[in-house]
Formats: sequence, structure tokens, C-alpha cells
Amino acid sequence: MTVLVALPVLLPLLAAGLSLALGRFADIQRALGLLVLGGIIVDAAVLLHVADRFGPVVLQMGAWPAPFGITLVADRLSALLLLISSVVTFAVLIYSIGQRITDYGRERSSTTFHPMYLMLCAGVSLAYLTGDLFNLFVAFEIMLSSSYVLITRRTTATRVRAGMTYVIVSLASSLLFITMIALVYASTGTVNLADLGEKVHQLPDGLQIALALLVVVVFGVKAAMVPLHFWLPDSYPTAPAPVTAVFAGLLTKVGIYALIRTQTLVFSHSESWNLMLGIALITMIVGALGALAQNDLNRLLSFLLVSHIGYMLFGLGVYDVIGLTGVILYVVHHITVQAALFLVSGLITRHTGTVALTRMGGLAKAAPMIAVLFALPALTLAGVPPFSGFVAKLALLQAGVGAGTWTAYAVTGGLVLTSLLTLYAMARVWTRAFWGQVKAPEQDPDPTDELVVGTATSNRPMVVASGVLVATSVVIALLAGPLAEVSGRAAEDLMHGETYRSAVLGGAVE
Amino acid sequence: MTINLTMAVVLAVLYSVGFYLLMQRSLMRILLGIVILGHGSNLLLQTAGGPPGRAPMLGSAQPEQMTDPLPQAMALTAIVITFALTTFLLALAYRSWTLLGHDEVRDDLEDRRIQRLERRLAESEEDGAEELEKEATQ
Amino acid sequence: MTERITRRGRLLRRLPMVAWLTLVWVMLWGTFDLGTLFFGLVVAVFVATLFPNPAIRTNIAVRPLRVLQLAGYLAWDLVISTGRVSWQAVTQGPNAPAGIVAVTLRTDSDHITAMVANALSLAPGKFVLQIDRANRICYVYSLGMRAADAESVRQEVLALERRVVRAVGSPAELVLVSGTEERA
Amino acid sequence: MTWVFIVTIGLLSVAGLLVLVRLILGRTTLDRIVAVDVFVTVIIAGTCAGMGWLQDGSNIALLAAFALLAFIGSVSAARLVEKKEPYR
Amino acid sequence: MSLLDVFSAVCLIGGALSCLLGAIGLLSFPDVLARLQAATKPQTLGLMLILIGTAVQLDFIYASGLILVALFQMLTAPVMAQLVGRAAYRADSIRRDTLVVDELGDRIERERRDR
Amino acid sequence: MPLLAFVVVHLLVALALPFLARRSTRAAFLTAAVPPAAALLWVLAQAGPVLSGRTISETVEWAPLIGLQFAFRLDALALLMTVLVAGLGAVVLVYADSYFTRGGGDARRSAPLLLAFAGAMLGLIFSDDLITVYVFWELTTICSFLLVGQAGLSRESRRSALQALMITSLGGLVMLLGFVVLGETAGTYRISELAANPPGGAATAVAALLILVGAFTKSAQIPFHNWLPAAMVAPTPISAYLHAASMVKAGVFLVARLAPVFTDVPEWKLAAIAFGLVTMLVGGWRALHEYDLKKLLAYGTVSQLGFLMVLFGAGTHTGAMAGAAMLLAHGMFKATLFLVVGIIDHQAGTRDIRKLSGLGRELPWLAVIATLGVASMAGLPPMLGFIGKEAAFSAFLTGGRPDLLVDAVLVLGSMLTVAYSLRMLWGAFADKPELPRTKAKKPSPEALIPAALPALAGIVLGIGYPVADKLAGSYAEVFAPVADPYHLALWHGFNLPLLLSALAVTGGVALHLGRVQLTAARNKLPRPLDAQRGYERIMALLERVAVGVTGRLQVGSLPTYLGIVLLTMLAIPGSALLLRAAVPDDLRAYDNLLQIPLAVVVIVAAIAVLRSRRRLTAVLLVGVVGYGIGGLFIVDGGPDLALAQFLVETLTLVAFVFVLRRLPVRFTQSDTAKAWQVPKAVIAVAAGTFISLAAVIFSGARQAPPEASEAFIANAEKGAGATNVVNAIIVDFRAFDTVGEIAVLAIAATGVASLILASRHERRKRSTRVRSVPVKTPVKLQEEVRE
Amino acid sequence: MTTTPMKRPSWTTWDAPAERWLLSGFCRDGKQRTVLLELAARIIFPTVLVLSIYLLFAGHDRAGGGFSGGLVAGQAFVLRYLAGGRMDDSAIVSMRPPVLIGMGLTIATTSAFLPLLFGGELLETAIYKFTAPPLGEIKFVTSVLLDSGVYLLIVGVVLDLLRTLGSGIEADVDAAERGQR
Ligand code: NA
Ligand code: NA
Repeated sequence: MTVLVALPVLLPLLAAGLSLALGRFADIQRALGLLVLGGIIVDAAVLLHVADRFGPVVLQMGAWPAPFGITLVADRLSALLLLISSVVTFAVLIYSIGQRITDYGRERSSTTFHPMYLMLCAGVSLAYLTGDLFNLFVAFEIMLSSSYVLITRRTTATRVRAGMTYVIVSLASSLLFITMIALVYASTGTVNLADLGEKVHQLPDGLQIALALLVVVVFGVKAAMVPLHFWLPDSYPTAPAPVTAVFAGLLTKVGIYALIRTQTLVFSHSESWNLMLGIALITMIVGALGALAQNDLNRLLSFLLVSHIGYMLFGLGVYDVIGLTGVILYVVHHITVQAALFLVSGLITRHTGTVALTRMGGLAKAAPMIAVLFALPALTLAGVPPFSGFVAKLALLQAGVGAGTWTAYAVTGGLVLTSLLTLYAMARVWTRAFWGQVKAPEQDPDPTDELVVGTATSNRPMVVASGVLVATSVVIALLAGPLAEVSGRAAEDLMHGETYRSAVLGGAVE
Repeated sequence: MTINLTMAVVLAVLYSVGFYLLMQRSLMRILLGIVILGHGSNLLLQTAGGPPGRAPMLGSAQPEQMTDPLPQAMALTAIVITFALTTFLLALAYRSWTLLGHDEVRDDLEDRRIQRLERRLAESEEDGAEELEKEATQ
Repeated sequence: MTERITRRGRLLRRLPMVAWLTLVWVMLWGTFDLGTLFFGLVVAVFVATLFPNPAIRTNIAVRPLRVLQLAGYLAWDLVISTGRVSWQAVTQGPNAPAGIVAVTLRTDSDHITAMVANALSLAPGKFVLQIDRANRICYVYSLGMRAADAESVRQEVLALERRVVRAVGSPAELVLVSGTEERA
Repeated sequence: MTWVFIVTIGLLSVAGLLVLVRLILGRTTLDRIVAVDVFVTVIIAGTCAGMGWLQDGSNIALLAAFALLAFIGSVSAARLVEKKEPYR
Repeated sequence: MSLLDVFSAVCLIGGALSCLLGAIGLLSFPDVLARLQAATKPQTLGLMLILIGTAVQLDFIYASGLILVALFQMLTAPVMAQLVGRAAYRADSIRRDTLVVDELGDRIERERRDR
Repeated sequence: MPLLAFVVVHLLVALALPFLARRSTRAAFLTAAVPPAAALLWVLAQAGPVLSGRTISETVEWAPLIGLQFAFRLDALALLMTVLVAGLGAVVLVYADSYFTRGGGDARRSAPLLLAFAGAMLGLIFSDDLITVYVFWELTTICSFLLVGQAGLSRESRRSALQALMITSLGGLVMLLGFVVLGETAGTYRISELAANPPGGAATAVAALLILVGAFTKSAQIPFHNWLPAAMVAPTPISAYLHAASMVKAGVFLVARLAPVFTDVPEWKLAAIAFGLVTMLVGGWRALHEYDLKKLLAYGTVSQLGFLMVLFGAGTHTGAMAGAAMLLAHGMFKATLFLVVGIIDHQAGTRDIRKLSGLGRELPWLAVIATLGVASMAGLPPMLGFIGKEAAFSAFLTGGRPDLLVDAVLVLGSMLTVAYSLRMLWGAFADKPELPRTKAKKPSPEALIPAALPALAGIVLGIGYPVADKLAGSYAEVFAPVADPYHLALWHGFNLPLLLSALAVTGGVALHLGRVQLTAARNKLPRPLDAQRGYERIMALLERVAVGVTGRLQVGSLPTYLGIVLLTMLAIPGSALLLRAAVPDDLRAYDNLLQIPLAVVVIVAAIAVLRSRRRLTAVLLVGVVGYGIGGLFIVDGGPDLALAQFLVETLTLVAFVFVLRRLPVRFTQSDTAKAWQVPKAVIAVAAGTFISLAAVIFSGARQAPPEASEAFIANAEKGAGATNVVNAIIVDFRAFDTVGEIAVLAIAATGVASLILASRHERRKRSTRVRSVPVKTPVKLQEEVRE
Repeated sequence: MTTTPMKRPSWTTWDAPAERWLLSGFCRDGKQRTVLLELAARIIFPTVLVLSIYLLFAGHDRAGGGFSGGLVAGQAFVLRYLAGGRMDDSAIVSMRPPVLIGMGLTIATTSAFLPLLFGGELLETAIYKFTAPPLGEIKFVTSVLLDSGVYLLIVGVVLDLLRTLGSGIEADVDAAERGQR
């Protein structure tokens, strides 16, 4: 039973190994990837069910009880995020398989893409599931290093700079992460998260606060929290669509997840936590304004991504059950919709041959399917009801109003404003790219560059994959009831760490 | 348990040098900065275990004399990971060299464009969107 | 050149290598028992088979006594030369003179040349800067020499060659070096 | 015996620092390569002496690996210099 | 102190001294070639002495390894010296004013003129 | 669940319509008319019980945890609105078929969108839940955006659509905030429950004002009114339906709906009446000067919406009666007039007053229909408009002096209404001697009948005023019952309201007659405030702020970004540490003497790296740092660690050398910003010192030796079969880390391969391309090159 | 960087040995060859491999383990590369590095699952001790399987680095010299 917790990590790793070893067999690579990622969806669903019904599923690796060995934990939060992430990774895999077949033909195998993609999935899964701070670092490294490869794959002169920015900033934050782990270990002598939850509280207050804030900075870089976000809009938009989709959908969310997990399980919060609300507000506004200044579709979406990270920080800053419920709902919604948007952006750039909005036009007429596929997630992201973004936003608004402090009110106002700006940004994309005179697709400016393809060929797997994600976000809205219930219970768990702690430490600690 | 002053100074120097190199333009310098930061963090991890002692090999010393093995294991992992990423960044530097003829991290063009726009907007009275469109169609 | 190497011959040829590798294994473990020896043999054969070396034409005849003699000479030379060079370092320092002398070896095989060069390079003061294998010339760098010392450097190198050939050279080579010795 | 080891390691430390001076002064890259090589040897020697001091053989593999492999770095660096710097 | 200890002490201190002298040579000699002589070789001697000195102090289980280390060092040090020296000569990073004889240089000059 | 079913059926049919519209737009429009017609018929069939107070309620849970549910309720107000929404919806959809070019893009787009809009409107008016209201509210906004913009071919249509979207969304979001405040304060989002137990307190007042913002924007109240005239770029059926009859009523409807909840909130009433009055006057005034018939009607709508806002905002029984009657009346006559203008535009090719002449004789039936509509608008008996206005004047007669002031303004507003009504009729149909007679084709009955229907309804409901009275009275019951409730009627005797009505008509006629002088006077007036300019200014400012902020922050320079990361680290955790923690007092200089020489080596080499100009020198120095660290590991008692460190260091050195083969010998020094080196150094040193300080402080805070490590040492031999504890950790206790770590290695190697071998592929690709005949295919070159 | 391709003086290739001492594909650059290095490599290469295998097995009780073993073995190949250029066919079993990496990863992950077959937990270790009379006591710890995966993978990684950073860049240099940038 408990082995199910490890499968989302070990299976993709195994598949990545096989995929590398069988690098010459394209079909086997594809089948392997789809099989494994599809399997993880099922696995994650089972985990979510079990975790929700019977409490966290805990796997003590190597049969060494926590805090000696490494513990994997699937509680409601991790299982839920795992489930939604695996749906996204699965859809994106379909998309990129479709894209590769269209562009290079069926026979073309890759010793890079499939293994790296599977590794990325393994890293993401591990980040959600691990109950160990150092193992979390390893998870981040698996995830990030495969992302480095994916973002610099087939890099061209125009894009190599962006890849460097991404890699270097991520590396720097990884080094801060390891530094943080060293400090944690130096002061507590443990790296098990559940154990840390008990040991950190024995530290003097000042150290607890400093440590908590250091953790915020470390994960803040990965989560693209303002002012640690600058790298993101400079780098994400330069990767090919499926890569950006999975980056935007998942990687920042893993940072958010790590923030939520550590800040709830390990640290307790005092008035200094209000800082988080301020950061949330700035993040929302700076991101949204950034989006308005862009003419490049992908950059615009990237800035919106930053902006909406602010929403999640806001819920975390409110730090109560409804706030965390809102965060969880928002993360779930945002993973899907942001990935969907980038996939559709890929379809758009394929169709138009450009990423510049002012050079597009009349897409609603020329490509109605793309128009629908863009409009739905765009509205969802803007938080227009009845889509999933609205549901999550409502919970956050309730949290903000219920928090009862002026800071919270101010940020709630900021959230409303950001919603409006998001809608504005999306509407501008619509008016520029989808309305107006139909423009002829531009020629591929650089055939070696995968970023802009401009083939004007639509490809069924790509459209289907985008459709799957869009549909998923609709389903999330439809299932808002049960989803909110689970998120609520997950938030309840987070606020009271005992469930997690006793599940992990069990009888191991006297 | 407290880290001794010598180690503290070493750490301060390694981190300072690493950070300084990190903020340079030459990718090779940045890379060296990362390597040095890696050294610093590994050393920090190791010293986080406590003062020096005997190697944690059973039979060669008493358990009380041994240094804490866990940070060593973690540092070992960190060393290998840093090495892996160093080689990757090296390859990236090389790729940058072959593509661009230099290995510098220059500023982002799109951002520069918006800065130009910002300066022009500050001078003129025009609408930003129109300006953007104008520029894009140029 | 394209002589057919039998399986047996190949195995035989690998024997010194296998022996050396087994020795290394055993010395690494430091336990001279049957188990270690056995596994050492397994590992040695494994390595030697998996990564075979190409066959070489030259026969290396090892004469243990002469090898020991050579080792002793080298050790002594190492100590003496160290002392001499250290003295120069302290006294002459930045102005220490040096020279590069061409020495034509009498033997003509890769491994003797290499061993002479190695042996020469072990002790401080001299080393082979450049080899001209085709013309059997070693260009020897010698620290602390004067212009007039060129011939004596040459003789020293040739003497070393003789010692090396005596230790590991083939009979033919032995003839070569001893022949010159008589003439000199 | 302790003082013997202390003196040994003390002398080696001084040697290491002197080598470091050459490493920084240069003047050519090859000087630095030589210095690095010597530095490694000093570390090996120091480690060896430390092993004797503590009567602890756990570093033996380290020495072996190092004696065999440390020169790889110097060799490759030397080759680079040989290629990079112009011929006479 | 037993006789063995005295032997080991002599080896250790001698080795360390050798290393130190090598380091001094590394600092004081004029060019790469000379420094190479002064530094790498005394280091080898020094290392070997220290290895012997230590091996005497340790169990045989470890001592045998030390012998190997010495062997390895003797195998690799000359190779490194030759490669560095050759590189120095080729890269022309030597001081010619301290060279009293240069038969290699003479021959190269000759060949260049002939070509 | 009939209410929900009607909404859902609307939306589902709308989803299916595009496919039908592709075949035939006529079929699509006629099909689209069916659901609203059915809804209307069904709702009318329920009129009896509903009007007698037996409302129909439905609830569908969505996400109860966060108060999400679909709660529907059919009461008198909803019934009243259904007549407008569904009734006019069906009429407009039929009319639309004749208006749009058959099979054209606008028609194909509009049919499903109009139906979806009708569904959303139905959902909105049936809502008994604040969140449900918001859901449908925003859906109508989106439909409006798409309908106004159509294919977005002209810049004006894009701008207008965007303006409508932005303003109504702004209001919507503020309103949502108000809803949440209200809901969280009262503990329920159900409107009927809120009305039964109105909450009090400051939060409720705040909520009320926030909600009013939403109502104001949607119902085009000053200063948010300008999106409505701008939206007139939309095709006329859309203007008639969305921007006259139904959508713009949503704000007024909301005020009507929530008035019982906020009866005890004075701010609510005050704001609604004040803004309503101003809107009524300004709208009317602007309408007087428009030449475009549609714009004229649009400003008229603005004015009427202000009127309605006043009536519903008053929160009194009579006010409610008047409001309900006016709501109905306005829907009818404004729909009629828009459809008429649409026909004029369609048949005559223009709707400019300055170009139209003699149309009354050209299209007499149309003129008759228009006259009916105008009569109701002007409040002439026996039209429904007259009845409503009478009631409105009555509503403010019973109160104190402020109420009388309201009445006075209402009369003034009504004068303007009469004046622009006349202007409309005159402008469209009159013979203007200075203009040539306008030619116009005869409109089809399919166009005329839909226009006539609401006009007739206006007169029918006027004469059959008991029906209207029943409807309005049933809604008004939610307000505090008065002793002698007002009843709608054509004749109340000679009373003050009648006098005021007469006054309004007289004044209006006078204004129309003096229109030339009026326009001249207006042109002399300074125009301090123009809402349209204001909107544009704000949007331009937003643009400018966006570009300004982004241009300043997003500098695109990696060193800056990294510097900011470090500064953030110093500012946040750094300051926390400095302020709240103390350096432990058991500091030692060193633990092992050997640490000192190694430390010196590491420090000196590290600093020397900074100075080195040659790449290889720097690499070698970094190597020495690494070897030095390895030495420290040995001193610390970590042979495994040291071994790995040494090996990795050598391998790193080799890797660097491999790459340096192609890079220049020296670092390229193009760093122009020499001035930045000092700040960089300061930041670096501060950050490094912070980490070192943190290391000292944190390591000093440890209370006990780590349990885990003790357990490792105790279990290594028995449990993991290893006496080397570090190795036991790596392959057993924490083997999972190891698995992850080799994954990273594999990734890095793969990444290196993908980067380095790329140039080889490019070379091969180039050479194959040179050889092969250039063939243009959409598919990229398929070749044997593997990545 | 853009050194004009000039005819190299003959003396740069004097060092090349007369015989073939190493089984390697070919050395791109004759002037890099040196008899000393090739001879040393011939001896050192297998010795280092033995050392690496020692480290792999000694890891349990002494310093070492799969990592160190793999790194050491990898450096043996680095030496081979430095001495003799590419080493495509220097082994009986020649495998592309990515395949080796993939195999290492597969072995390591599979070893995590193996204990499940015997009713254990993921990554659980079993220790088997038995005595074979002439050889003495032999201890087998199942975690050596993981270590072997690590070892293989790291060797693969180093080989891949040689293929890319080594030969790959060399090929680029050649291409650049041929003026085919
Ligand atoms: Na392209
Ligand atoms: Na010598």
C-alpha cells in the first residue's frame, strides 16, 4: 500500500533510465512516458482518496523510521497537488509528442527530451511527497536541473542568454537552499520536517523568525515572489511552448508548495508574518503592471504568472484555514490554467509565426478553435465566474475580509485590482490577436529555433492536449464543491500539524 | 557546538568571493563563483555537524569521538550535485561562446526595449499602447 | 607485423598485467589471504579482458636483481640530487644556470626510451624535455650545468640507459649498450 | 612521537603556504600548474602524516586515488597551455 | 622511543624538510623548468619519506597501501614533469638568458632555416 | 428545477448554435428565440401564485464550504424582469434575423451570444444568492464585450468593447467584494435570508457602498456612464437588447433586489438617490445635443437609468411601485425605439438627424410605432410611462424637504426627457426644409412587428394598468407596508403629480422649441468634466505606469537580479537575525590547529581568484580552494567526503580545461559599469558576512547532539552491514537521496551532450542542406540526426 | 582563437611513440602524443580500474563506495583520453555513454524495488553472510547493487563528458580550423 507513495518518483526515474538506455527507439520512449505518467494520475487519485479517508499515507524508505530514514508522505495537500500536476504533465507530454511528430516525423527519437521530461516529473512528485528537508533539496535539484536542460535544449543565439539567466539564478537559489539546510541542521540536528516542527520551537524566538524568513527568501526565488522574480519573465518565455507550460504550471507552484509546507509544519507565526501580506500585494501589482507593458504574448503570460503568485502568497499570509483553503484551491486552478495558456500560446505562435501581439490579428476568425481554447483559460485566469479561478479567488476574498486587519483589507483590495488588470491584459490579447483583420502567418524567422515555428499546421494531439487541460480547468470548477471540501480539510491539517507529525513520527519518537 | 572563528572567517570569505563573482558578467567568472559558493556551502554543511573528530568508521574510534556522519553524507550529495551542475554550466558557457562569440551574460533585449519605451513615454505625451504598436510594426 | 596471435599467447601476454593488478588489489586490501587473492585475480582478469592492451612487439625481459640495483641507484640519486638542487635553490636561486643537451640513445625501443626518460626525470636536476623518437634523441634539461658540462651530462644519461637496459632490456639491446660501452 | 608529527605537519604547512605564494605570483600559467601539483603532493604528505599521528588508516584509499590521479589535472592543464600559447 | 620510532621520525622530518626545500626552490628558481626540478622532485622524495615514516607506524593492513601510493607517485611524477616542461618550452615560457646550452633550440632554428 | 433548467437550456442551446449558424443564420436566430419565449410563457403561467406571494425557490449546491451555491427564486420582481429579458429577448432575436446580413460573420457570432446572454440574464434575475448574482452578472459582461466588439475590425469597436468590459468589470469586482463583506458579516449569502434579517453595522454600510459601485457601473450611472454611449458601435439589435432593455437594468435590478436588505443603511439610499438624480439630469442634457439617433437614445437610457436608480434607491413602497412600472415601461419603449432606429439605419443608410428628412411620410408605419414609443418615454397618457411617472412624482411628495427637492429634480429630468423624446421623433421623421428628402426602402414585416410589439405592450399595459399595478404592488410588498398603499392608475384625480406631469410636458416642449438657442448656450458653457476623456486619461495613465514601473524594475541585467536577491536576503532574514539574535559567547579560535594553515590557503586562494585575469589561473586557484576544503574535510574527520571532494575537484579542473580550449586566455573585460564593482563588493561582503554570522549563531543554538546520527552509528553495522557510517547513510539510511543525486548527474550529462553536440548537428545539417535540393516543406528537415 | 591554420613544424610530433601502446581509436592531434604518457597510461589505466573496483567494494567498511569508485574509474578514462584520444573501441563491450547512464539509473532504481519481492520495504537492505571454506567469510550486502548502479552511472557520466566536452569540442576546434564555423 505505502509503496504507492514512492511510485510517482521511482517510476519516472526508472522510465527515464530506460528511456536513456533505449534512446534509439522512439515509439518505446513515447509509450513509456505516456504509460508512466498516466499511471501516476491513477496512483495520485488513489493516494488522494486514501489520504482523505484514512489520513496521510507514510512510507519510511528502507524501513528506517523517521527521523532516521527518509520519509515520503502523501497527505491531502501533496496528493491533491500531485494529482493535478500529473494531469498537466500527462497532457503536456501528449502535446509535445504531437509537436515532435509533426516537426520531425515519427521515427525521430530523442535522448534528451523524454528522459529529461520524466526526470522533471519525478522531481516535481518528489518535492510534493518528501517529508525531509534535504530530500526536498534533492527533489528541487532533479526538477531544476532537468528544467535547465529543457530550457537550453536547441537553444539559439537569441535565446541562450535567457537560458543562462534562468540557470544561474536557480543555481544561486539552490546554493542558498543548501546553506539554509546547513543552518537548520546546525541549530536543530535534524532535517526531517515533522521532527523539525518540534525542534525548531525549542530555538529562541529571534532565530525562529530569521530562519522562517530565510526559508521565505530561498523558496521565494523559486516561487517568483517579488522582488525575487525578475528572472522569470526574462527566461520562461524563451522556451518552446510545452516546456514553458510545464515550467509555468508546475515549477513555481512547487516553490509555493515548499513555502506552505515549511511555513505551516515547521514554523509558527508572529506579527512579523504580516510581511508576507505586503509581499503578496507588491507581487500582484508588479506582475500585473508588467503584463500590461508587454507586447510578447509569452512574456505577458509570464508576468501574469508572477502576479498570481501574489494571490497564493496572500492566502499564506492570512494564515488561517480559509486562507490556506484559498491558496490550495488557487494553486490547483493555477497549475492547470497557466499550463493550458502556454500550450495555447504555442498553438498561436505556430499559427501566426510570431509572439508579438501587434503582429497577430483576426485569429478568432482564422482559427476559431484556438480562440475558444484561449478564451476559456483566459477568463479562468481572470477569475471570471463560473470558472475555477473565481472559485479560488472567492475563497481568498473571504479569507481577506475575514482576517479583519487593515493590511489584509488593503491586500484584498489589491487582489480585486489585480483581477481587473488581469482581465484587462487578457482582453488586450484578445483585441490585438483575435480581433481585427486576419493576418497572414509570418515565415519562420529562424528554422533552427523551436520557439517560434510558424508552420500554420494544426496538429490533433496538440489541440487535444490543450483541450484536455482546458477541460480539466472546467472540471475543476464543476467539482469545486468536493475540491473545496478536500482543500478545506487539507488546510485544517496544515493549521494543526499534529496529524502530519504523528503520522510521520508515529511511535518512533518517545 | 558553535562553529569556531577560523571556520567562520573561511565561510565568510568563501561566500563573499562567491557572491561577488556571481554578480559579474563573464559566465566563466559566474561559474567559478558558483563553484566557490558550492565549496562554501559544503564546508558549512560539514561544520554544521559539530567540531572535528574521528572519522565515523566503526571500530577505528569510539562513537563519542566520531564526527556527525549525517552532514557528511549530505555534503557528499551536495558535492556531486554541484559538480553535475558545474559541468552543465560549463557546457552552457561553451554553447554561448559558439553561438555569440562571447561568454557574457548581457542584458535582456525585450526588457531593454521596454526601458526605451519608458524613456520615450516620459518625454512624449503619447499612449503607451500606440507606442508599442508603432515600435512593433517598425 | 600481422602475426597471428593465438588465444593462449594473448593470455600469456596478459599475465604480467594480471599479476600486477592482483598485487595492487591485495595491497589495497592489505589482507594477504586466499579470499583476497582469489577476488583480486577475478578482478584483474576482468579488467585485463574487458580493456585489453594492444600487443607489442618488444619483449621485456625483467632481471630482478638488476631491477633492484637500478632502484637502489635511483633512490640514492634521488637523495643526492635533492640535496644538490636544494642547495642551488638556496644559494643561486634566481640566477641558477641550466642547459639543454641532446643525447642520442643507443637503443631504439619505445619502452626503453620511456624508462630512461622516467628514470632520469625521477631525481631533481635533470629531466627529458623532448624526445625525438625517430632519431633516438633525448633532449635533456639539466639544472645547474655549465656550458662545458654538456659531454658529462651525455655520459650520465647513457650510463643510465645502460642500467635500464640491464634491468629490463632485451638481449639484443643489451648487446647494443655494452658494445658502445667497450668502445667508449 | 606526537611532536614528530607536529613538526612534520608544521613544516608541510609552511611548504604549502610557500607554494601558494608561487601559485599567486605566477608568472606563467605553467608555474601555477606546477604549484598546484606540488600543493596536492603536500596535502597527500600531510594526510599521510596525519594518519600516522592518529593511527587511523581510513584515508588510505584517498592517498592511493590521489597519487594515481592528481596528475591528470596538471597534465590536461599543461596540454591546454601547450596548445593555446603560440608556438615559437 | 623505539628504534623504529627514531627511524620513522627521521623519515618524517626529513621528508617534510625535503618538501619545504622544494617549496623554497619553487619560489626562488628563475623559470618554469628550473622550478619544476626544484619543486616536483623533492616533493616526490619528501612524500616517499613520509610514506615510509608513516607506514612504519601503522598496521600492515594499511602500510601495504602506502607502498602502493609510493609506487603510484613514482609512476606519475615524471610524466607530469615531462609534459609540463615540454609545454613550457613550446609555449616559450622559459628564460633563455639562464640557458648556457640549448641544443634543442639550435636544432629547431636549423630546421626552420632549412624549410 | 424549472428555473435552473431554463437557464441551463439557454446556455446549452447557445453552445450548440454555432454549428447551426454555420448552416443558416436564420434558423439559428429563430431557434434562439425559442428558449426565451418558452421561459416567458412558463413564467407568465406561474404569475398567479407568484404574485400572490407563493414564490418558487430552488437551490443547487456548488461549493458550500465557501458559500458557493446556485439559489434561484421566482418572485414578483423576477417575474417583472422576465417579461423584459425573455420577452424582449425573443422579440429582438426574431428582429435580428432581418437586421443582420444572412450568413454573415456578425450574424453567426451574434445568435449564440445573444442567447447565451439571455440565459445569463435569466440566471441573474432569478438569483436569490449574492454569489449567484455575481456569476451571472459577469457572464453578461463577457457576452456584452463579445457582442459589442463583434469581429473587432474597427479600432472604435475594439475600444468600446474594452471600455464596457473594463468599467463594468471594475464595478463587478468591487461589488463582489461588497458581497463578500456582506456575506461574511451576515453569515449568509442568501438574499431572501438577508432581507428577512438585515444585518447592521459599519461593515454592512461598507458593503452597501461597494455593491452600489457595481450597480452604478452596470447601470451607467455618473461617472461610469460613458461606456454605454460608446457601446453604441454594436449592431442595433444588441444595443436594443443589452444596452437598453435588459443588461443595463441589472444594476437597477440589483438595487431593487437589495433595497430591503439595506433599508436601515442611510448611505445606501443617499448615494443611490444622489447619483441617480445627477445621472438623470446629465444623461437627459447630453441626449438633447446628440445628432446620432442611437447616441441620443443611449444618453436617454442613461438618464432613465438614473431615474430608476432614484426610485429603487428610495426604498419606499411607492418608490418601488413607481420603479417597477418605469422599469417595465422603459424596457418596452426603449426596445421599440432602438429597433426603430435600427430599421431607419438599415433602410435609410444613416441615423444622423442632420441627414434624415421626411422619413415620416416615407415610412409611415414606422413613424406610428415610433410615436407610440416616444409617447411612453415622454410620459404621456395613456402610456405605461405616464403611469410610472405619476407614481414617481407621488413617491417623494409625502416626505420632508429633501424629498421635495428630489421631486423637483425629477420634474426637471422629466422635462429633459420630453425634450429629447421630441427631438428623437422630430429628428427621425420630420420634414426638414433645408435637407433633401431621405430615400428609404420599405422594411419587412419581420422587422416591423418586433418593433411594434413592445410599443403596443406599452399602451396595453397603460390602459390595462391593473395588471401593472398587480405586478408592481406584489414587488413593493417587500417594503414596510404603509397605511394607504399607492396604486398605479391612469387617473388619480387632479393632484400635484398630475400638475407636475403637465409641467414636465410643457417644459419639455418649450425646450424642444428652443433647441437652437439651447445648443448655442451649451456651446458657450465650459466643459470641465468629460467622462470619456477621463476614462481615456486613466487608461493612458495605467499604460504609462505599467511601462514605467516595468521599465524601471525589469532591467534585464542578471547581476542586478542576483544583487537584489542578496539584498533581499540581507533585508529580511538578515535584519531579523541582527535585531533578534545574539552571538554566542563560547567562541573558540579554532578546534584543530591544522585548520589554520588550511584556512589561510583557502582564504588566500579564494581572494586571489578575484584578481586573476587569466581564465586558467582562476580555475587553478579555485582548484586549490577545493583541495584546501578537501584538506579541511580530512581534518574534520570525513575521509569519504575528502575523497569525493578531491576526485570531483580534479574532474572539474579537467572539464574546465576542456572548455577553455576554445575560450580566450583572458577574461573579456567589457564590463563598462566599473562603477558598480564597489557596490557589488559591498553587497557580496555583507551577504557573506551574514551567512557566516548566521552559521555561528545557529550552530551555537543547538541544544542536544542529533539523535539521528547516534542512531546511524548504532545501527550501521547491524542494520546496514557497513562499518563506514557515512557509506551506510548513503546506500541505506538515506539511499533515496543517492538515487535522486545520480538522477541529477544523469541529467547534467545529458544536458551537456545536448548543448555541446548541438553545434555538431548544426554543421551536419548545414552540410546536408548544401548537398540536398532545397525543398520547401512545412515539416522540418527529417534526417538521421539524433539529439 | 582564430589561429590561421599553419603547417606545424616537424619537431612537434617527435614525441610520438613508434609502437601502438594503447588501444584507442585515433589521436586527432599527433603533436599531443608522447611516448611517456602513453606508456604510463598503459599501466595506470587498468590499475586505476582495479582501484575503482576496490573502492566500490571497500566502501562499506572503509572510505569509498560507488561514488568514489565511479569517479576514479571515470578518471581512468580521462587519462586514456588524454594519452590516446578517443577510446571508442578500447573496450570489448563498447557502449554509448547515454546507454551506460541509463543502465546505471535503471539498476539503481530497480534495486529500490527489489526488496518488495522479498516482502521488505522499498530500499530496504539485507545482509547475507556465508563462509566458503577456502576463501573465508564472505559478506554480501544488497545495497551493493545500488552502489553498482551508482558506479556504472558515474562512469557513464564521465565517459559522456569525454564524448562531449572532450571529443565534441575537439571536433568543433577542427571544424573551426577548417574554416567552417
Ligand atoms: Na523557428
Ligand atoms: Na631528474
